[in-house]
Amino acid sequence: MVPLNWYLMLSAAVFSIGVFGFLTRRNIIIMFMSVELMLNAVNISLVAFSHYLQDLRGQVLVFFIVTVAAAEAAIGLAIIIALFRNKATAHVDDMNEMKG
Amino acid sequence: MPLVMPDLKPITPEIVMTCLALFILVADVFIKRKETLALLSIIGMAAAAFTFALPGALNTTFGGMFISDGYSMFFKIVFALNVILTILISVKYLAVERVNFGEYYALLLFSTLGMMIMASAGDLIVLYLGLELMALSTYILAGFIRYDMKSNEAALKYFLLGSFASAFLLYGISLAYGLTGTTNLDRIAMTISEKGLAGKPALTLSMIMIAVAFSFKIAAVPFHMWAPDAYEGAPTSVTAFMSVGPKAAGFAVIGRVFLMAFPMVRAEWVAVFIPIAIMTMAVGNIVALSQTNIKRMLAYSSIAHAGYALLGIIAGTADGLASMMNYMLIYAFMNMGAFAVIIMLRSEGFKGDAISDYEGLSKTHPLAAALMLVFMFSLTGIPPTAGFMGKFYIFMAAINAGYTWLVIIAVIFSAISAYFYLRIVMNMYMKDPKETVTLTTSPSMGLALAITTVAVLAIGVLPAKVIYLARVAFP
Amino acid sequence: METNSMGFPILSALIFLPVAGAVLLLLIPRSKEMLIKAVALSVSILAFIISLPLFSGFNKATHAMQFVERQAWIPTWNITYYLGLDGISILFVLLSTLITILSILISWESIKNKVKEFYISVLIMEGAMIGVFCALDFFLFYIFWEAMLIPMYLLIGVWGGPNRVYAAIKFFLYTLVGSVLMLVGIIVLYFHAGRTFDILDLATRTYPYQLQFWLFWAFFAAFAVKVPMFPVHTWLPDAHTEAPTAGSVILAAVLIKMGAYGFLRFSMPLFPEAARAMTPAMLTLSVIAIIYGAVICLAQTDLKRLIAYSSVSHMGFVTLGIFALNTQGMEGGILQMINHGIVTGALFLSVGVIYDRTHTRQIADYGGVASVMPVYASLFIVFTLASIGLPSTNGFIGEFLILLGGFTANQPAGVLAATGIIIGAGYMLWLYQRVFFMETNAKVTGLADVNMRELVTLLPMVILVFWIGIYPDTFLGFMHESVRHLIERVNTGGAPGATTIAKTVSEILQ
Amino acid sequence: MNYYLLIPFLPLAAFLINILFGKSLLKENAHWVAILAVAGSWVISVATLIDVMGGKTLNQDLYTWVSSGGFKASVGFLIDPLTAVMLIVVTTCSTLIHIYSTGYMHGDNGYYRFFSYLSLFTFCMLMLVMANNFMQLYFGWEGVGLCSYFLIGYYFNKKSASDAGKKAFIVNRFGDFGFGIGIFVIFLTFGTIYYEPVFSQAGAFATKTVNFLGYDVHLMTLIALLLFCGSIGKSAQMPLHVWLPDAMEGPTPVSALIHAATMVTAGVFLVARCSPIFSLSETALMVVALTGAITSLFAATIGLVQNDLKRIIAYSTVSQLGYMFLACGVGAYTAGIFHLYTHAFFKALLFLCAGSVMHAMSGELDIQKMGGLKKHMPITYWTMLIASLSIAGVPGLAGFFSKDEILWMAYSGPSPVGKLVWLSGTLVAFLTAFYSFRLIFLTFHGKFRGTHEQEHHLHESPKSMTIPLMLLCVGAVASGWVGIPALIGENLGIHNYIAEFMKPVLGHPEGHGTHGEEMMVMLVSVAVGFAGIGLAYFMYMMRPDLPGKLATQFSGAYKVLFNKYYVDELYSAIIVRPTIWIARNILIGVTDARIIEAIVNGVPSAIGGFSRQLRKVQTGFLHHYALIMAAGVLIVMGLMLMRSW
Repeated sequence: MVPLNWYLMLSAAVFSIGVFGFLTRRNIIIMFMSVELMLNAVNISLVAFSHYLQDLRGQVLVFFIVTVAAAEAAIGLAIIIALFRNKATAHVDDMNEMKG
Repeated sequence: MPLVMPDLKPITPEIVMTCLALFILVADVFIKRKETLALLSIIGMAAAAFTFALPGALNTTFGGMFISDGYSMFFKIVFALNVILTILISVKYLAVERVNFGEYYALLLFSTLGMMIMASAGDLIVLYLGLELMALSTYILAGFIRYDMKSNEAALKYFLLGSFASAFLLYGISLAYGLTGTTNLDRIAMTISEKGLAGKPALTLSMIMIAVAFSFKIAAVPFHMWAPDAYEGAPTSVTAFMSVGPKAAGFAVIGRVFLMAFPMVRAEWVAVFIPIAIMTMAVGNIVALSQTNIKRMLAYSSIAHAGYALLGIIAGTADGLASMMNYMLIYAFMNMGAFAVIIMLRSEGFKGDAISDYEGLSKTHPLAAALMLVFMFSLTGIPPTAGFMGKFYIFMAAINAGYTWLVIIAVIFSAISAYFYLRIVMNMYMKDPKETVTLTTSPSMGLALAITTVAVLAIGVLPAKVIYLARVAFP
Repeated sequence: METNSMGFPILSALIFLPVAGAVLLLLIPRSKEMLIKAVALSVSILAFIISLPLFSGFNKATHAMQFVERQAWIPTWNITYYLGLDGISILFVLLSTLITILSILISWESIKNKVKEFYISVLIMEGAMIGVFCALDFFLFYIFWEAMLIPMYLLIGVWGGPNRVYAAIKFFLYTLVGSVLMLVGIIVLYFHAGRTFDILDLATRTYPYQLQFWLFWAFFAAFAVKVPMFPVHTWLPDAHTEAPTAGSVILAAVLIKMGAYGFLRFSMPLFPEAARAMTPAMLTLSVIAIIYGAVICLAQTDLKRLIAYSSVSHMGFVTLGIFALNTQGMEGGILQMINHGIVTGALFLSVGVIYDRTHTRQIADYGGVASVMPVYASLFIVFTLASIGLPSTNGFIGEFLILLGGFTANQPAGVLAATGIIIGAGYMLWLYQRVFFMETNAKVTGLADVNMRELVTLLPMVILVFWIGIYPDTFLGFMHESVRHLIERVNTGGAPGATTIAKTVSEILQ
Repeated sequence: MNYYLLIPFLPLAAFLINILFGKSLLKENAHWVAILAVAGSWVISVATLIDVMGGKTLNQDLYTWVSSGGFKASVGFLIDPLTAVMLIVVTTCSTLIHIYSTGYMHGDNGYYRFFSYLSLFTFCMLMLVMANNFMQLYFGWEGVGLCSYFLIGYYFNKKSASDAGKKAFIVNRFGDFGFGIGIFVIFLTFGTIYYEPVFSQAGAFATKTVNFLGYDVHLMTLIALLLFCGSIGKSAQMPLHVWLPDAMEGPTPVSALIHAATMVTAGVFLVARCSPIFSLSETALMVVALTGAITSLFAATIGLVQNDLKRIIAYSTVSQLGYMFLACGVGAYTAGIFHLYTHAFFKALLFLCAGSVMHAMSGELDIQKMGGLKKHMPITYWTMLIASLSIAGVPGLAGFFSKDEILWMAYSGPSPVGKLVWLSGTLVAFLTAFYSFRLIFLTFHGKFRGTHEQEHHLHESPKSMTIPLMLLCVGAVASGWVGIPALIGENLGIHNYIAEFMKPVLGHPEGHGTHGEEMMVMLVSVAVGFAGIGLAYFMYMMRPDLPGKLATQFSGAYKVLFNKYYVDELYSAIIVRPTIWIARNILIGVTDARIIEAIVNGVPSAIGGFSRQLRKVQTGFLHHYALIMAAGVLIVMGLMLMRSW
């Protein structure tokens, strides 16, 4: 039986990879993928807790998270496409028209 | 276990809203004149608002996951006001911006629906769902002017940072769930007190994560970075909507979560919110001083007002929450009014959102200038206007809870804020007009301005009713 | 609603009649300027007539509040719409109504652009001013106190002189920073006194000294800025020089009095020990203000700026009188506030008269006006003499009583303040000489003398100067009871053991 | 007895009528209103004098002027011998000078204004004299100061005139400053400011000392000296004398009335009126005596070398006033008042004669450009000669009696400085005689030194000016006989009316000299008088070149005297210029501009600067935003961990 802590550590690791990815990468899509990564890290820990607590509530939340992530993906990509159509770039550094 | 139909009365407003939104989406295909869509959505919203106070609406349902009480009803009134006023001011505006699509109204309604769910969420899961529904629809609204680069950029920044913050929220929720075994706010509070989890670092971590996510939503410093760009880039009517709706919902949720779920560990989350509040007031007021774009200036002013409202949360007493709710309502009116005037200035080929565009407005359009003057003085918090009443109630609650020093800081920052609000009045009244400005007025815009001005002055002079309503929301 | 002896809510009428007048003006189309001016003038005259029964119906034998009106306003916070007048505040109401008429009259021709907004601001200003003097509920007082900022800001900012924007914002921020600190003080007091804003009730309680100390300084921040006391006075010269004539008349005649009135109505009765402990500091600040203001006037080249600094010096006398904490000093202080309102108001009116003709405020541009405008010169000399406190004018009565009270309370302060009258005579006569005597300046030849409208504006002031100068009892009579009560409260209020500085007159020297 | 109230209120009525209707109605004959009023007052004053000689006095309050707490002051009248004498002096001089001014001011466009100021002045002087409390005294005090300001600055388009008026008022204000504080101390000591209670209780406080500004000071001396400050200011004594010579800028009748007969004597009146207080303090009397002596010496020396006709007479006034204070200082208040009484007549006469000379010489005042006017203006010459004889102390004339009385009282009086003061008095008598006759010889004798055109224009003044001269001349001669010292009086059967008349109010100084000494003092003063006249005759008639040579020989001393010991320049260097410099550089330059304004403008601009920096944090780059958010989370977590340790 894999002890709960291992799962938590795994989820924490994946979460920090996601955060690190979001902070360092310059490409919008990669940044978006790292956010997805963070969401999945949370799913791992939720499932682990749910199994540990013998309570289904966690897994119900996982389903919601997955659906919301899908919706987010749809909207995120739509925004990125609209952006791409205007400026033909997916690079975050070009998007600083508004500052100060 | 027989299928027990949950009591649907408390959730009827949300149901009505969902049907309305879907109907608008479908109707958009058939109806060419978008104004009728606007009219329909206003009527629908009014109907939903009517159902708030139906008999039997005020109790919990879905096993405690959905609470409809005085607290949530007050916020729903704020949301209803917010969306109705937004629709009123955006009818003509969309035509000017040439983005006159029906989905705009549907998205507004979905976002309001999300807020209403957040306000009544008794469970972290429902809260998350409401939050995501509101957030997603607001992201699209922010980027509604597709051909304008700024709007896209605003949407992108709002979206990415928003999802980043909600990831933190989820992590916090998972930790809380892990520790207390439940996501229901009341039961979390009970388990914390039973199991004595007060000092546990894990609980503190989860509280921080949740606090961070909500601070993002209300654009509190240091999680406010998205706000100026999103407010400036988004279409002005959406900026108006964004600056009131999500912020009020954020506060509703903070109030609910931190006062219902974590009352035992109050000392800790207050320690989190105090520096955030001070920084928010500081950055909000100070950076606004050197702005040249009026929408960006109002963004920073909205951040500053979030700082003042946070004082109500920090006070933590029933009075504190009542003052925060009251502040949100008054803030809604003030902000809507100010943005309405900005939208009026937006006409063909004239952006109208630079502060210098307001020079000499009192000569060319005395009425518009007078209205803007009222809103500016109200945002500063000068007595005969509602802004003062809101701030006064917040300061009273905070001092009563013993945070006099914090109030002194808040008071000094509000004095600093006087400068940039007065700069607008100065430009309007004390400078000569550079070029003639034509206003795009419409009956709906006139109605919106009338409502907001009357509200700002009426609450300013006779605040008894509103304060009583906010105060009585608490048992 | 507890209606007062008059049966007719006279104070609310006085406050809301001008505001109603302002709303009425809103409806009049912008083009009919003459109609706007006529309506504004008649509203202000009506307000003055309504304020006259206050003068006659006032019972001088009691210190209790009169013409009281009380009505629940915000029950959840226990705030009441509570108005009332006593010996101290009644004169200011009369002064406000009179000054408004005169300032409307003086700006008949001088205000050309945005005439409608001008008269609306002046009328709202009047309502707020009277409100401040009548309010007996702290919250209501604060509302009127801050509400007054907006019209005054607009008056200075829109119709002012070349550097008006800077002066307006400086005035606004100075007063706002001061008064927000007072707001915190009010709320702390509210909670400490068990959730009540009623000033009379608050004035009967005793507070721990530590609290009194901090609250006194919080209130000091707001009132000192308004007075203006020494370190925080720099907004006054700018506001005066840039404001239009009507603006600087209202500013000089009434607005400045609110600071000193605040000390009398709030700082003293509510925090007696702190007030007593702070008197040395206050007296020093007043003496500095007197001498500083007077000496700086010697080097001024701008007419209005000189008169503005002279008000800093005069208000230094007032605060000296108030913080002398004895009957003569206090009554002298209050009377001097009225006198200063009349004299400096009149001086600004006269400057307005000459400014309308020459459009310059530099003293160097004037000279020999006496031979060109003799009637104007004689009016101006009356106000100059009143300003330097010549016997038989109102200035003398006030200054004499203040110096007497100041000398009784603290001899060095009294003596140093007395030098103020010498420097005062110096700068005022020097001003009068440079403007009116010597050869007629090219810019001044051929100016028309005072016309009927201007004469009617200045005459009431001349009458008041000599009325108070020759028979001050009509005005001093109002104050005796209220001042006695106030001094009793300040000297005996708080812990009985506290040593009282203001001893009775005769045993000082034994 | 209440028709006495008319005395001050008649001139007041005249003032109001003239100032309000002068310009329109009365233009040319404004003087009738003024003269009638002042003549009316004169008649009533004479009636009062008779009543008072009959022993009646009056102390009546008209109405309460100011009452606040324990302090009460009212407009009230006190009529007693001192007031009666002063009333006579003021009203007589005023009436004669009113008549004189009709001629002198004829054709002036501000004619009605001049007469209204004269009536106002008379009103204030009468209120001052008849006051029964210190507050009303202060009212009259500043009132006359104001009128002297108006009248000196009458020709206001002349800078020098308006400067002189302003200077007079401000220097008087310095005096009033001390006077005011004196009144406060009186109120604090006695609890009231009415003469009657104050003077009666004065004895009780005789030995008390009080803490004034940290020093323990004898109470009565403190009050006396503070009141004396007022007198110094008003009567142009030593430190505050600078304004009187400049006051000559005003028209001559003004100088005659205000700066010779009435206003300047107010200081002496004050000291006399408060004699109960002064006599209680030794040091105060000494100070008064010494100030008087020094001022008389100081002014007499300056008078020697002045060339301006009116300036010489002005300095002689300052010197004679010093004499009066000298008298009061040695306790001889009656002698002081008697000298005031006689001095009023002959000094007014001197000024009026100077006026008519100036009138004739079409405004020329420099005596070096005159000479030989005797044949052109006989009446003026003879009246001026008599006045000069009287001032020089030639026996038989008024000046002799009053001056001799003072010298005798000084010599024989109890006061420690008596002898010293008598010596300086005698020296001053000599100098007075000398410069008076220098003036006579230079203006009236010798050959005419003016321009040709002035010469043929020379004529005697019109009747309206010469009649007052003659009347005053009678006064200058006869007024002395009223106070004949006992020594001469017995064998001529006339006793010293003034002394008995004033005894109830001013008491009788107990001199302890023998008749022989009195005779010796009288002879010395007569000898000194004649010596002065002789020396003047010798220097200016016999050897006219001598003064020029002497001036070049002692050029240093001459220049110092000519420039009035540089006192004016001293004051402006010590007081006037530094204050203005401080005002301009320090107050405006430093405190207002740098310190306060720096803070007031500095703080907002600092915040503005800070806001511009803070604005840069909003770089626009998404990853920067994300970084800040993440950093925010870390900071909050760090805070919480730190908290829980």
